[in-house]
Amino acid sequence: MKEFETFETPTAARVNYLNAEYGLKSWLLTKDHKRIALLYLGSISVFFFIGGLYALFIRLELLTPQGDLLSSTTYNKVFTQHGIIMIFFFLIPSIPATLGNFLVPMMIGAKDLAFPRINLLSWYIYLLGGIVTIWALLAGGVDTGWTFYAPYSTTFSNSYVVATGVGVFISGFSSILTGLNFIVTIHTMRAPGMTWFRLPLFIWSHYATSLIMILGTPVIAITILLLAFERISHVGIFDPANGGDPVLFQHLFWFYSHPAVYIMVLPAMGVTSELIANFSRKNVFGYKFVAFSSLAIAVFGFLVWGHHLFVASQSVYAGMIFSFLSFAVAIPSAIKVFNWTATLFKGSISYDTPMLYGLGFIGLFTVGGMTGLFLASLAVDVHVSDTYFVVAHFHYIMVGGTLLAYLGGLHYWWPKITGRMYPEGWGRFSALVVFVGFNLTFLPQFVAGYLGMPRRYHAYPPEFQVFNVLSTAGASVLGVGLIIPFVYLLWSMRYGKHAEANPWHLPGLEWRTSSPPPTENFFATPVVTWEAYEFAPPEEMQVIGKFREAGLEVTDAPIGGQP
Amino acid sequence: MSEHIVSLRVYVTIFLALMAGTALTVWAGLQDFPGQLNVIIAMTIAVVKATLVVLYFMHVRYSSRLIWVVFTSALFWLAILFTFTFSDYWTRGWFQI
Amino acid sequence: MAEGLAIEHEVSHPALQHHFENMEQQREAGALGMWVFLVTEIMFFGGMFLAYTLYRTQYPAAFASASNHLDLTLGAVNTVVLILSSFTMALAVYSAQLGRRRNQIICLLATITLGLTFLGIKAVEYHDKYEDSLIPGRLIPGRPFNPEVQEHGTPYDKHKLHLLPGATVKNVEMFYWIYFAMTGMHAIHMIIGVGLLSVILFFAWRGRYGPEYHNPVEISGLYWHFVDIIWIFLFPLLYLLGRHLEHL
Amino acid sequence: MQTSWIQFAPESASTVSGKVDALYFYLSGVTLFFTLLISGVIIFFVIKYRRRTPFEIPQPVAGSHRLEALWSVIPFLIAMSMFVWGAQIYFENSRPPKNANEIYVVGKQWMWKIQHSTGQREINELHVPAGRKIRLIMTSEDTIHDFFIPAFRIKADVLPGKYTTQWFEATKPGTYHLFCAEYCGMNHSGMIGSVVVMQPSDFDNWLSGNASQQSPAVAGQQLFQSLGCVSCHGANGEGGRGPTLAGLFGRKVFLTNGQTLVADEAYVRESIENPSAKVVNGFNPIMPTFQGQVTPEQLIQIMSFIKSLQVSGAQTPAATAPSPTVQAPGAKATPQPNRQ
Ligand code: HEA
Ligand code: HEA
Ligand code: HEC
Ligand code: CUA
Ligand SMILES: [Cu+2]
Repeated sequence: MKEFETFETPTAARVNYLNAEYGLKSWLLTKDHKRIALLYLGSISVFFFIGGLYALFIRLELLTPQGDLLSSTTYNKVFTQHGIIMIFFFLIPSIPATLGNFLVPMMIGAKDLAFPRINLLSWYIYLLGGIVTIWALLAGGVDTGWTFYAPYSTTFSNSYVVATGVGVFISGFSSILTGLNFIVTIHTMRAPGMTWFRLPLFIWSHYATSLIMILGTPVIAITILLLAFERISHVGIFDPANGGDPVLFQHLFWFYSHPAVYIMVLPAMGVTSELIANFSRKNVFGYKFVAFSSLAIAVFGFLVWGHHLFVASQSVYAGMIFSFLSFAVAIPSAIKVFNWTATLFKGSISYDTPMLYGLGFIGLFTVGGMTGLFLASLAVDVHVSDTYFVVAHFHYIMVGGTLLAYLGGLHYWWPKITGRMYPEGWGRFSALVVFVGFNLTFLPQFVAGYLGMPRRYHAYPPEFQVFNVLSTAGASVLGVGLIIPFVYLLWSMRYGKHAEANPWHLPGLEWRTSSPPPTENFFATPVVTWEAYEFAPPEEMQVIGKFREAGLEVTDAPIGGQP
Repeated sequence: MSEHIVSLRVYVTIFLALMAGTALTVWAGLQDFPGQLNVIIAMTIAVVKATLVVLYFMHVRYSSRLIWVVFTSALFWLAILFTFTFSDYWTRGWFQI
Repeated sequence: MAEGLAIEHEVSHPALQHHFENMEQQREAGALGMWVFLVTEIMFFGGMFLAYTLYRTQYPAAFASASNHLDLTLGAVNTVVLILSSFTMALAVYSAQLGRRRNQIICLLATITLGLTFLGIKAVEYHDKYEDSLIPGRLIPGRPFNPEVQEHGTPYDKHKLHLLPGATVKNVEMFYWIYFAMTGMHAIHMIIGVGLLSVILFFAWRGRYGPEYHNPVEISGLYWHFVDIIWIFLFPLLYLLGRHLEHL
Repeated sequence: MQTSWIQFAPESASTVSGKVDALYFYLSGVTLFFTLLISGVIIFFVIKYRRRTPFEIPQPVAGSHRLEALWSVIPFLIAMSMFVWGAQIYFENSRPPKNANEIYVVGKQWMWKIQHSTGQREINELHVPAGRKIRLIMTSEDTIHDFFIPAFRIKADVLPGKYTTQWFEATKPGTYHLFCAEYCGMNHSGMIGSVVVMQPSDFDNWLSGNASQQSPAVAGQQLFQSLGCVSCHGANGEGGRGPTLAGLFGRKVFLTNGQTLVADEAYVRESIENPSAKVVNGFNPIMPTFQGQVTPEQLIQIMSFIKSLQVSGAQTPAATAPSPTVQAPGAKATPQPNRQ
């Protein structure tokens, strides 16, 4: 090649997936993975705002040591619902169901996912689960913590545990179906020439994520079902009164929920690989190591769940095994971080918004991951377990890591998805605000946690107030930083500058079709003859005219548009 | 299409083997074997029966390697679930063995 | 537009969906999809098998006592019924592969009938447990778990629970909880399977499946065999283990 | 407890807290190092290799197995150092010292009920002497709680239906926080209290000043009478129709099914609530179950009474050792109606 071959629709017939059909029905009955991705994007954003609203109440309540804003019952419901919505209805589906859904077929050169109807079904299942959960929240809410520990949830809680459980149970199936679809698609639908080692790393990480989805999610499904029945029938297998062991619930719960944290972070790592490589125009350093580390995380991630049970009366020996394996599973993450850093070496690094988010991810994930090591270290976890140290750890990974990568990915593929550019200046500004606000919110919580402030506390001793004031202040900044992109992204859908087919001038398959792509993704089945992240040599890249010859619309603007 | 068609003879043989297995397991269940042997016998027969179904009725014997990998991965993960959970219970003194 | 272009579709089968390149790809995707789904099913039941194993090891006497109260004959008959249905299912796929429509319909009908027989027998068993107040907890209004316990030495009464030494009623209740969870979940899968096969039957009757295209029959068959396999494990675990202690 | 906001660790008031802090600061150091290293390198690269002209394409850089090995092995070794260090402290602490004073803790929504072996009861307060080893034996009446003393760097879940333990040796007199660190419902954040560490002499004064209460062992003795345990186990646990209970804790017990175990809180609790589950070799399973008749607190008292029993010289070893001379009419010999 040496200049990007494209598989675009001829300019004359510019029908894309957005204007191919009109009307509500054409959306609600669509089998196009791109439209389903947008359906997910819309619904997930709604849940994110609900979850964010709860976060707002948490932070307001914790501004003062006394529990004065909300009653303790309300507060317990608020953090529970914050956790449940954010985890099950926002973060788990976030990247896979939106960006993954949109891009997996495009990146491998397929027309759609293997089972388009199942894909649509998964969205309806997600919606049903969400509606049941929202109904439970409106009817009176749930106060068990997102972890649903027995016997509190089965016997002592007076809230809508069963309804919420059913909602989470249902939504689990949407996750299973998404994973199933990805695995089959990646195995059977790759375009000619798209070998495994030519796949973008985004695909590798989604493949690994899908493995976890199909192997782990069924276990949480049955666990929550047993829990619900236990609550209904007033006896069961987690109930000490019958000789049951409440810790068995914790084992089953974390068998899924620890791997689930990798469901949340692996896709974000995939996005980061794309961002780092493409915005420094470099092949990813150690491609195979990064690819296989995703699989390693997926497999070894299943061996460490007991690190959530260090103080839960698990045996000392099991604790040591799980601690050891938790340290071991950190190594593939370390490999990724170092390879991303090395990818920047001698690159041509742009400062576009997606790249800022990508770099932010690396930094914050490092902090979040390294503090995970504190928790994996037995003696320290005994002290900090169930304190704000844990809260800070997981927000660093889930918000600082995944949420940032999600935003980065959204900006990066926004031109492809909508055919419009977002305003670059606002983008960079809000990325900065988010970064600062985020650190201000959660850095103090590490200190508060080590000083002993327990989590899930509605009121707390006054000596912890300093940290909470900082945290609340940070959360406000963070909230503003998140509302800005929400506003300008919506704005750009209508008023943004039209995007070219390949606004960033990148080699990936998704950039070799029009923006927005046609329903069939490519005008013809692409034949892949290049490696992943294979950029054209500089001489050819500089000849803008060649792009024009290739049928691309090329403006004379510098890459990435202008602020 | 590169599809293997299992012969009728094989199906009938497997069916008869499954029936024999069922009879055997009922008989063995009523005998008083020493120690945990009853459990071991029952589970061995069940595993053999299940394997026959998987290999022949479900055609795994004639399927691609990918199907093998997919199926064994399920067993592998099940093994993870069991081994690691029991590693806790064992060392917590639940089972005195 | 560059050179690496269109790979033309073969003369395509009417059942070929637009996003697949050819029938082979479609078949492969379908089979792989079902297998991946069965993996999730294995993990789903795995959680319950784990709970069973854990508590059986912990409370062997109670589990044996409770298990002995189940009806071995009905359980064994059901095992035979289900294996037979798996056999007819295999034959249904076989007939589809050979394009024998009549045989295919007969086999599917037999499979569905056997499936329903299984569910019927299961219902009888459930009813017996209801009669003996063995439904755990307060699930059934007016019939909480409250079995009559048989005294040592009194004449055998099949409606009473006979506790082996070391067994407590509480732990027996745990067994029944697991029993209903596992068999209930299995029965739900059977019901889904019967529904699935009815749809297949309808299309088979319409003559949709032949040597060229029988993906759906094959896939539903995989599901049906899987449900059979679960029962192959449930039967000895729930009905047989500890049965020999009864004679002591 | 004075706090300024530059403080990074809570007060260090037990023998383990210094060790945990040392590990914590090591971990913090490593974290700081890697965070600064990575962000430093990133910032350096981002500035040095910033895009200068819109269409420049850098040369691809080949991967390096040597580098990959380097940045897998070094983090692995560092991680192992963290593992070994943390596991070592944990493992040491998991084995309670033999000579510890025992204090009983019962958690319930939303309070801590504490009883000393001398009988003093406290609610949401725990008085302990400095310099003496204390072992907490904990259970819950309802859901799961968690007994957390930040200044001692210890915490353990408190579960219904079983006993968990943890131990500490306080070093510094003072008043420290006690938190419930497992979410337990409405007033979880109110399930707090304080731990008062006193000089041993002050503590002894405090104890005698509050000595009016009945010790758990005495209360246990009364329960032993009133529940009728005496009829089989004898007034002082010397045995009879049931085995001797004196010196039971820590003793090896032989069961009819051929297993052996060492008697601990969990076993004794099971023996009382579900006696026929584990039958002592040489005895009939005649002991009735007391499940539902004794509260977790009373169980603790009975245990404390059993612990207080002295082993008298003339013990019948037959009661606990499998002896072929004793004709053991075990469970298997009991005639049962046959079903077929
Ligand atoms: C996306 C989510 C996510 C991710 C990816 C992780 C990743 C990790 N987590 Fe985290 N965790 C959570 C989400 C997540 N966690 C949540 C939600 C909870 C609380 C649940 C609850 O109770 O509500 C939790 C709780 C939690 C606990 C239990 C704490 C407690 O309750 O007592 C532990 C204990 O071991 C732990 C450990 C780890 C480890 C070792 C990793 C590792 O995978 C991290 C690996 C990454 C790195 C190590 C950084 C990169 C490496 C380098 C920069 C090189 C240098 C490396 C070395 C020197 C080794 N986590
Ligand atoms: C994906 C996961 C995710 C995300 C994104 C977040 C985001 C945030 N979380 Fe969350 N959190 C969890 C997962 C997550 N959290 C989990 C699992 C728990 C544990 C629950 C449990 O213990 O059971 C938890 C618990 C938790 C606690 C501890 C509560 C306690 O233990 O008592 C706190 C306290 O500060 C907190 C704060 C925040 C903040 C400030 C954000 C911010 O990042 C949020 C920022 C987002 C916004 C601010 C959205 C913008 C919207 C608005 C500002 C609202 C305006 C609305 C309209 C205009 C309609 N979270
Ligand atoms: C009817 C007689 C009887 C009564 C009443 C009785 N026990 Fe027992 N107990 C036994 C017998 C017999 C055994 C040995 C067989 C067994 O383990 O079940 C036993 C065993 C025990 C053991 C285990 C001892 C060991 O050596 O392992 C403990 C502990 C115990 N009993 C405590 C109690 C307590 C406490 C009470 C009262 C609340 C009580 N028992 C009432 C007869 C009785
Ligand atoms: Cu008790 Cu929280
Ligand atoms: Cu984890």
